[in-house]
Amino acid sequence: MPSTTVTSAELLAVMGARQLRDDTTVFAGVGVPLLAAALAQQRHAPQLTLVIEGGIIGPRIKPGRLPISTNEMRTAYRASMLPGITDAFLLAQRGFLDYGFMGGAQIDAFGNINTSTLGADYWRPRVRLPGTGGANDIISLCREVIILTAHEKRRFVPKVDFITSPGWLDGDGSRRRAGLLFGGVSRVVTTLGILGFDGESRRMRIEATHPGVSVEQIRENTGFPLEEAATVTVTEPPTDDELAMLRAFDPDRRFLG
Amino acid sequence: MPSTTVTSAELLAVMGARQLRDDTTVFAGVGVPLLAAALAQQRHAPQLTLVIEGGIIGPRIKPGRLPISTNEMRTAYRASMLPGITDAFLLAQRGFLDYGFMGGAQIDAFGNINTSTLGADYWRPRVRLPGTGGANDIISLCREVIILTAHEKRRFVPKVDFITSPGWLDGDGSRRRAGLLFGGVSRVVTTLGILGFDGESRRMRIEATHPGVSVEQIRENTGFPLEEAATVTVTEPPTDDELAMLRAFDPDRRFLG
Amino acid sequence: MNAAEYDFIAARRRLEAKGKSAGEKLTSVDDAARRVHDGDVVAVGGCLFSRTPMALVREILRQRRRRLTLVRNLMCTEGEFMMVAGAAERVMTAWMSIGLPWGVSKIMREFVEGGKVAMEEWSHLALGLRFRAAAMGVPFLPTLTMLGSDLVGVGGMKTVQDPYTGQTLGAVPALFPQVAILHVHRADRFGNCQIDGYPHMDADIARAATTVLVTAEEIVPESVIRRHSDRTVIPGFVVDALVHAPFGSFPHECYGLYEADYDHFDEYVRAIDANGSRAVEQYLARYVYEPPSFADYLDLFGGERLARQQARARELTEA
Amino acid sequence: MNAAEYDFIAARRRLEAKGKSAGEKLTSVDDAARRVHDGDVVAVGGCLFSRTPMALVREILRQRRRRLTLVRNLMCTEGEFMMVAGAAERVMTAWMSIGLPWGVSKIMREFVEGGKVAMEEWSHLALGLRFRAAAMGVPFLPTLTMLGSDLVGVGGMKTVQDPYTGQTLGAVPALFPQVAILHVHRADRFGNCQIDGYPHMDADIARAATTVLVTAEEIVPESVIRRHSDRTVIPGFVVDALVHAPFGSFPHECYGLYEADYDHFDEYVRAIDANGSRAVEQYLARYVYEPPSFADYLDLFGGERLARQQARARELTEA
Repeated sequence: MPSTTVTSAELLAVMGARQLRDDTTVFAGVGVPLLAAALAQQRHAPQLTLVIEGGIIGPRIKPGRLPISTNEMRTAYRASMLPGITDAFLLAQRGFLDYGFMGGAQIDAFGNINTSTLGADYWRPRVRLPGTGGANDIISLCREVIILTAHEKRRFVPKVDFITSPGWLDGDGSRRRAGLLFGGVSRVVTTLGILGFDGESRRMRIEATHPGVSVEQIRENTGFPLEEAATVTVTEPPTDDELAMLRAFDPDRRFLG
Repeated sequence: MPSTTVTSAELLAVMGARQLRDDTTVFAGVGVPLLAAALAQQRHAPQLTLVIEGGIIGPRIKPGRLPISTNEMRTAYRASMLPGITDAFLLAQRGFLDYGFMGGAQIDAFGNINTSTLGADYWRPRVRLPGTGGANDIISLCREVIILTAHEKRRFVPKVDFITSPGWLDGDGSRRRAGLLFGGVSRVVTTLGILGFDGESRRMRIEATHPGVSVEQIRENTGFPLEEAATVTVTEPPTDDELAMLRAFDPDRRFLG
Repeated sequence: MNAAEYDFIAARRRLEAKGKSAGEKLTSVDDAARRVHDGDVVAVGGCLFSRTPMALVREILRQRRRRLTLVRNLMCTEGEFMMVAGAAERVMTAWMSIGLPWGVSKIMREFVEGGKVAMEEWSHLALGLRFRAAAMGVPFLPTLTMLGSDLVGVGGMKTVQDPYTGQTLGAVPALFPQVAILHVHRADRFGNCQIDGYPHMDADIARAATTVLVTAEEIVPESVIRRHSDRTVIPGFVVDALVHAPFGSFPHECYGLYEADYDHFDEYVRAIDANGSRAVEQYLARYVYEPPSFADYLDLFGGERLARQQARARELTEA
Repeated sequence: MNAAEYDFIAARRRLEAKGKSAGEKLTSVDDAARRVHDGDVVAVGGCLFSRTPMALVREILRQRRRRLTLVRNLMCTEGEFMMVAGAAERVMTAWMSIGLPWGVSKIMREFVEGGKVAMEEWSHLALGLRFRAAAMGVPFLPTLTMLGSDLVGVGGMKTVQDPYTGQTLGAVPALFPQVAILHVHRADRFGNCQIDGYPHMDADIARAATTVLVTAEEIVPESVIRRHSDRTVIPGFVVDALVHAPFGSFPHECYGLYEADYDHFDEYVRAIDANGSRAVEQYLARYVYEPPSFADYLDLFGGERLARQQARARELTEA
């Protein structure tokens, strides 16, 4: 396909990849986060180490055999170490994981995420979602968490029905007061722009827009009011280079749409 | 050598081996305890598993290459598993280790053992001994501990200078009150006989004498008063069978004297 | 949360009272499965569609167990089977479905939303620490995860104060299951087990449970285990019953040996999309209740399919 | 006990502030050892005379480090060297000497009884749990060991109440060393390390420390590590410096490669029996300060001796 048409997944992967620095480690979920991490590694962060919650360290992507789950041979392809699930998370608890890189479901103004239940009663939910998996642990234990998600009003709700994975909870010092001594959500990379959080109130705010997107468009697609950072920048569009590298990982367009 | 002359080490190994039942596990120290466990396994407990604190499970004895330490290839010879030190002890904490089998140094009337320091000041001891190694853990965590030791007055003291490895502490419920919820010292097999502990007071007492040894002799060689069990039996002398099997493990008589 | 789950003293007494033989463990899968009783908490080894002890799951279903609590860090089709068969009244997990391409489990939704099965959710690490605490023989482990989230209220996790720094941490309670069911790559007949690739949580689960049932792809001579003793992850004296079960995880995967059969998942999910849990009932009749032996079960997939999945595994691990 | 030892928050901040590169780690042994500073708490890998990082110990002595706290579960000759050289002011261990045939360490007795070195004794498991707590990033771990003994007062172990059962357990404090020095069987140039045989406590020690220095018998291509990724026990991003050091543990052993040189221990102890710590001073001059490189050091033993010890290792592990 011509690089001029960029899918939502491609946009998220490219913008996400740019967030990662070299000489770091990233705890990445399968799908777009893993593709974004792999792109960063190939493009500008050759000494980045990928860690996957299946207990997999330093895997490679085998084009055409993209991982479907966090626990399978495709995910462990040419890995450098397979410590096991519990010990992989314990590396994060110790402080060895710089970035947590995950997709979102229902997210609120403080970056709290719900992947458990919709409705008032947890034990008799209106909708039962799959659950946290490792999301709660990644957001609790990594030095910094970046969320990649499509920007839709139904996803960006004022308050999640259930806090599966704690962002900044109620803002201010509430996360630390809850005993979460480290980390937190630093950015939410969406299909419309890049959101961050105010240093004090920890409320979500607009930090950048993607080319051709206005802050109004972002607000219209968000279920709660959004402040703006002192300066709202415009992101550089994905380059042909970035798209070519990314697409080489997923020739069947399983995840890139 | 003719089986008629039996060394102290041989007597301890044979009498110790007889304490172990089949279908169990034993946490054994190197030297006489390990030889005793190996003898039990060959003679009457084929489904006994030896565990050594170096993190070694199910090793075999290579005649002429007896282990010198708990952490070397001789000790791991043909082992079935090498879980590591911490995890081997954790198996004991979980309850997988039936017997602890160890040598003694300075031992008192409640089966407390000192292998740390002689003298009043721990930090400036009159004599600094090597230390606990795993003895404290074995005596704290195994279901039942059996001590094998030469019977000398200087070893059997009324109160140890320093409790390195807790037996019954001050007797009665003191061990449990200290938080040691499981196990305890069940027997002290010596070169003169077999000692046990009163079910209530937990004071050491005479339960059996070796052939040709009198209870008086045992008392003369013990630094504190000893009660007698309701019935004091006389042990069966080591059989030619037992001695032959035992001596086959140690042709150079490194540990059998 | 049931207090028996973290009663480390009772759990230890059960082990103390138990034989720990270095002897023969080999038996049949139905004899092994008979050690599972109605109402048991059953911990399932592997993770999602990796090293699932399918031969044992199948036999537990055939023996019509009831009121089980199923515990697994990530639950897959085995959980759906247990729900539809009426074997499980409660599941404890961090996540349940098959995987991204197959969407949210409709079976989980039907049974949990309908109140027929209680789904107790813990974070992935917290569940791993519940097994590890039990494997270590302690009633809890301190942690920095799961705090502040609504999951705390679901499982009832408490906190503990560090006696050194005074800091408050999460205290994940131990979980001592009655039974562990595991599938491994190889074992000798005495139950010394070795696993290739990612270990998942199997080693902790084996130490946490009172009764340990294992199926193995291969039964090897004792000498093979002793020659590579540093690959052994479960000692024989921990294992109660061992069953030889090649492809014992199929259609789920076994690292290095066969890849999960995604096509089979496609068919399975298509049928559920069309007929809901009725489709699973039909699936159970065909794959669980009708084939008398596991070999008969494998015949339903056919040698060609099995060989294809083996080839796909080699492509990914013989790199 | 120094509060910095178990300050898990500060220890984590140190890791957060540190690069975690997947890149090149290979360097020289003297460059590696320069990362050790006077007054550091140094954790030593291996156990007793097994996989002792002798090449690094030797270099630390050559660089005349001072006021070190040496931590090792069972201490051997390396501890005696550090005491006599004046490098260590404190040792933390469960046991110190060479082994049964060589009796109680006269060097330990001289330096500890004389008050020149403080010997802080912990039980073997407690010390293992101090490393594991640190490796897990928590300030303590609950345990049932060491309670009731006089060792509690020596190290200052506190207790903790289980929030679920109310039971009081021992609380072993975490130990976060500044530096870990380890010797392993093989690593790729990025620091991904593999160990054969018994793992000792090296994996926990590597995660507990802020700076990790590793010597390896063999530096292998990355592909070797990735082909057997389930054998890797320390990930490259944890390692700060890697040194290629064949026989890097000699005269101590390395599983499967060479047996400890008991004859050398005999000579060494005979000399101490005759001349006390003077004998160790002479030993250090001959084996540590005079030979400029580790290769020169190995030449003092000679190829024949090294080959003999290799053969003895094969006899015990190629069974």
